Amino acid sequence: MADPRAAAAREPLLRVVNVVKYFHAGVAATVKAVDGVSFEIQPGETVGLVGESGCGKSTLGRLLTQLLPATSGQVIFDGVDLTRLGGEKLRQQRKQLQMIFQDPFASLDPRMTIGDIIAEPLENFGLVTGRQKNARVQELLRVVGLNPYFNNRYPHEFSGGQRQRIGIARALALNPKLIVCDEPVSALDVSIQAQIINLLEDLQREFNLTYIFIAHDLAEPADRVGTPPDRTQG
Amino acid sequence: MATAMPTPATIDYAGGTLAREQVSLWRDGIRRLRRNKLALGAAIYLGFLALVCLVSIFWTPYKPNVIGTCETYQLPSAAHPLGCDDLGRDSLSRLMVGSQVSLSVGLATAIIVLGVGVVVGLIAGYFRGAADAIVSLGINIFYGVPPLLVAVALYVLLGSGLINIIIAISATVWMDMARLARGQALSIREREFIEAARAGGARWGKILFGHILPNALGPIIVQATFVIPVAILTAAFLSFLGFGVPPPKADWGGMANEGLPSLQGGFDPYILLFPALALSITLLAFNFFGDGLRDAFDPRQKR
Amino acid sequence: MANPVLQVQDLSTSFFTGDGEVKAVRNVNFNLFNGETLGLVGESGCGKSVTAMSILGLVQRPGKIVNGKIVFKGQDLVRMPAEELREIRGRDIAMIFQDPLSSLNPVLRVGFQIDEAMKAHDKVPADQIAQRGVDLLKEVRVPDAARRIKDYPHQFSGGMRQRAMIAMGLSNRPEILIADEPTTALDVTVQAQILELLRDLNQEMGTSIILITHNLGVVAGLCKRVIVMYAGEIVEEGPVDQIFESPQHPYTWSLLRSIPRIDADRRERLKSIEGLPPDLIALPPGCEFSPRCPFRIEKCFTQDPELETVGPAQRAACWVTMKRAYAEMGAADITDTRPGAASGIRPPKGIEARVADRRELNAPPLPTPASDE
Amino acid sequence: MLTRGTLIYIGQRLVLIVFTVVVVSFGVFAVVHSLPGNAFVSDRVHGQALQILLHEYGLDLPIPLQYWNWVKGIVLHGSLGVSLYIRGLPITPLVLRELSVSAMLGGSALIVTIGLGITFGVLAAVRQNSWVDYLLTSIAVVGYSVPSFVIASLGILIFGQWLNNLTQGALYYPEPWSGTYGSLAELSLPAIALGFYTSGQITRITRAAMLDVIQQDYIRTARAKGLQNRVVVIRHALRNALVPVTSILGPTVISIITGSVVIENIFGIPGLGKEFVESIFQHDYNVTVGVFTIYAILIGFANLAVDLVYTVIDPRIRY
Repeated sequence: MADPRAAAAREPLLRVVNVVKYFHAGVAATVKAVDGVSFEIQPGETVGLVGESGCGKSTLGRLLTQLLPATSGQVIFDGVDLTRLGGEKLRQQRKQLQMIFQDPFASLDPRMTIGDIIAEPLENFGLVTGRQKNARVQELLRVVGLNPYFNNRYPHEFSGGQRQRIGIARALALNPKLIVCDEPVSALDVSIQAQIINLLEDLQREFNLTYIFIAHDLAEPADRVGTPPDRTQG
Repeated sequence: MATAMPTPATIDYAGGTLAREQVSLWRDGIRRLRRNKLALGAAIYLGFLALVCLVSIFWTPYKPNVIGTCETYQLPSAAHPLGCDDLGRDSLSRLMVGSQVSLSVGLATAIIVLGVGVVVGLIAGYFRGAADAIVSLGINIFYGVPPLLVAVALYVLLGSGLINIIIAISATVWMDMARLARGQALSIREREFIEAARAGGARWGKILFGHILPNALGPIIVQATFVIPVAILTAAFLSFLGFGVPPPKADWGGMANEGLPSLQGGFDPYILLFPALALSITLLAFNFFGDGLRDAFDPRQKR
Repeated sequence: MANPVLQVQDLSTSFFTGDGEVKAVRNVNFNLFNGETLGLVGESGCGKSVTAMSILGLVQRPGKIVNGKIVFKGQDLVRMPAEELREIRGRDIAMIFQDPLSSLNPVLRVGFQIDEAMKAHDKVPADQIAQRGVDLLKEVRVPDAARRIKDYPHQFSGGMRQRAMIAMGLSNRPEILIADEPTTALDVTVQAQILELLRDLNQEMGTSIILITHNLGVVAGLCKRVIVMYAGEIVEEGPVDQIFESPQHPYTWSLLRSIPRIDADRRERLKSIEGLPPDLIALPPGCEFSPRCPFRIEKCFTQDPELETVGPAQRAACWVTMKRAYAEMGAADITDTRPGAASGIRPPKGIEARVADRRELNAPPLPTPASDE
Repeated sequence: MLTRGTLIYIGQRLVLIVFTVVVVSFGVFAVVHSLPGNAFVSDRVHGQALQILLHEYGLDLPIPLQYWNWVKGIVLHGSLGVSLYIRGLPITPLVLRELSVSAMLGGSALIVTIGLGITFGVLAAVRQNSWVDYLLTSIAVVGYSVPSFVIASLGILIFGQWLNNLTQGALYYPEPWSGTYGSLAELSLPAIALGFYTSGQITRITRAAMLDVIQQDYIRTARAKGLQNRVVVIRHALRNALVPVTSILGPTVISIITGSVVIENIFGIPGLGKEFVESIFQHDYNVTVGVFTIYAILIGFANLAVDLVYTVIDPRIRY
């Protein structure tokens, strides 16, 4: 890992090398959820991970963000191998690496206002205080197309599509480089899906984001699919 | 950090207004609780009982522990509305004082169990592994013996006295709370918003007490309201068997115990009846209130 | 298309909740013809499932059919005694549900649940029930049926469970099969298999099928005729080809546009229907779609349009209709007949879809299409 | 259906039961033997004579060693030791006889509890929000609110005094227990007083579980198949509702054991519970430990039985 900054602009933002995840089921059985996946992502790119449900792609998304520890393999993000980090160092890396979750109903803490939800990552890293927080939250709400004065409302007051926008705002709060989108629209009605996909596309242009897009809709192998988001949806 | 983020021009506020305008979950629950007449009645009774308890500390119609205040086995009369017991003490006064024991045992046990059970359970459920193994083993061992017997053994070991009774009872009822908190932590930790919090860089203390506890609070509070009657009941059982607060201090279970021989011997049944009634109504009130609370805050209740 | 096997007339079903009367289905009329596959399409909460439940008399409290007739073989199912209706359920009209995992009883064996459907009615002789159970599982292409029939539902995969549900539904050779989102909970590849199975069964057995779905793409593969529902009402109905080729209600048009297409130019934005369906307790006056409609005119806010014939066997409930919208707003006619082709069509400049809501209606109305003087 | 997995599970549970019994018995052993005062205090034995007595019963040894001797006695001779109150009386036959009395009472109470509880729960759920529901749920709340000694006392008052002439003593008997085990007159009142408390809880759980199950999709499927309502309720709904009900059978057993301590004392039934209280008052600690140990074993096996019942009711549960 000799000075990754020196490498050319073609240095991938994320390099996944032979990542393996086994789950233990029962006494002797193991389930190979992810078995030796490798791929690379360049900055600004969108990569789709496509496969049927149960093929381990959601697990893979959690391995990339290190929400689950990998059994073996490397996840090299911006030149740093995340699988070797733990505790505080890994936590610091999360600033750059965010995630949008599949279920807009389950991924927002029902006991928190959406302002607190969106500001939580900022507060975890001590990046905002008091009035600053409010301003930043309102800005983020505006960015994802929600009324900025909704910041004191609770998640259950919003529709599925609106909730997913809140999840996106939370992921954007830390100005990350890479966002892993875990089936961000599969829980939404077809008519709403397009709204969210379009928003994600706009944000990508706006903030130079890199996306990993996890989807189940195209029956393609889950290796390396350079599929844009609007193609992975159906 | 407040770098200017230009708003994408094409997006108007999506969905415009809220999907549904709604009061918060808590206020909604309180509204439902208010509509529950039984729970409301129970709450009023409990308030009255608390008042009686407070008054009895300073004033009772007769001295509750003085023998020979009136005739033994005197039936209810104007001077002694609830009659007198086998030692000629005024039953009403003793009944009033007896509320102190029941209420303090119930509340103190609930508080101890809340503190110990919730923390132990949350930690076991969130960290799993060794912490969980130890806590679960402890829970299983305590579930392996009848609680009343444990309380008796502890009572005998610690000696009589209100505090010792509370400790003995707490030791026998903490497991339900710990198991509930553990189960809540186990299931809530798998919910996506916990993953989202971790992805957002939250530390474990924040996840445990900032996310998991608030979401588990509903069932925990409901469980706590059920700890109170169970504790009162256990205390009454202990007293009834002769392991209560030391005489002459009055408590309902002990009073019922004193009344049993007179009942079986064919004497004044009121000696037993009134403390039994007071105990039953109080337990009923706590249970109705607890049931009402659970119904009101049950997330599956939709209205 | 001779005679209707089922006639739904003026059906209205409401749910009486603490907040008010939720008018889930309002004045729905349609016929199901012998051997037909009919699609019932709409967003979640548009009343399509409640319509199906009403047909079988399965609407539970606080829901209630408040008006209408459902005529099956000359009898009105709405007014039929409960016991007679029970006899019809599962024997003459069967239903399969969205989530095959939660729709099968987890503690009973799959075979038992299939057999039970036959035992409840006298259509299949008792001594043939066991054998027919196995045959049915084979018919819906569950491999190793004789062994799998003894399994419990949790031992089946999602697709297999739905096949078992279908076998259960078909066990008494019903005349009508109502399939409520039969593929929504399944993976795409499995979806296709299930749809194919339904199509074959329809052709082989002549069972009439009502297919309920929120996905117009699913309808295209299976149905000849489609009914589009919005906010509890039918907004458009007609032959599938025609609806796909020239949808007349703006809602249908919007639905079609929002189907993503694999062959579409990727640089093109997906079309979405902005806004949310209306609150069924407090419906907007006039056309229920008007708050979200890009082509609305002032009349739409005050008067509710009726279904009117807009083409051969095609009817739509709209004051504007797409034909007029295009003609008067200068848009080209729709020519591409492939499913989802309509998504390529943009509304004329100046009437780009905007979000609106009842609460915003006090504000000056949106720029309405110039016309309609 | 004893699969290999189930046998392994049973094995694990047996190990856990043994572990629990050892921990519990040692804990209680240590507690009671370190109590101030000992079994011979009431006999006013002091000084030299007391030392001799203590030595004779091995009570002068360190507690772990005493415990070890006690365990050896069980393993080698099946002996729980001797009574310190009636000096030298072997405990084992005594507590076994008392266990059979308690088991009879507890078993009858269990039948009362489960029978009443499930019937009431199902009826209340099926008639949700009707007067039947309100009546049955109210009875249930009364059931788990009113202490069993109150119910028992009321029973004595009503059947033993007010109605005694009318019922000719049926449902009530004057103390002491006659020893004719299983006589309906002797058993019914204590069993009802004992079972009523837990039946309230079972009613509540059954009702809640039924209401929950009735909402499930598979109930809709069952109705859509055209099954008769009775079949839907019993075969499809109750069968599933029994899963959560089973989960409180363990606590129910414990609750009945606890209650029996009180009930046996009121009715003068010579069971384990009465023995336990007497042994405490008499400082007869070997008996106290023995009763605890038997209860721990009993509860361990009751919980194991409940877990095995699960696999019968719910095929998804496999060990």
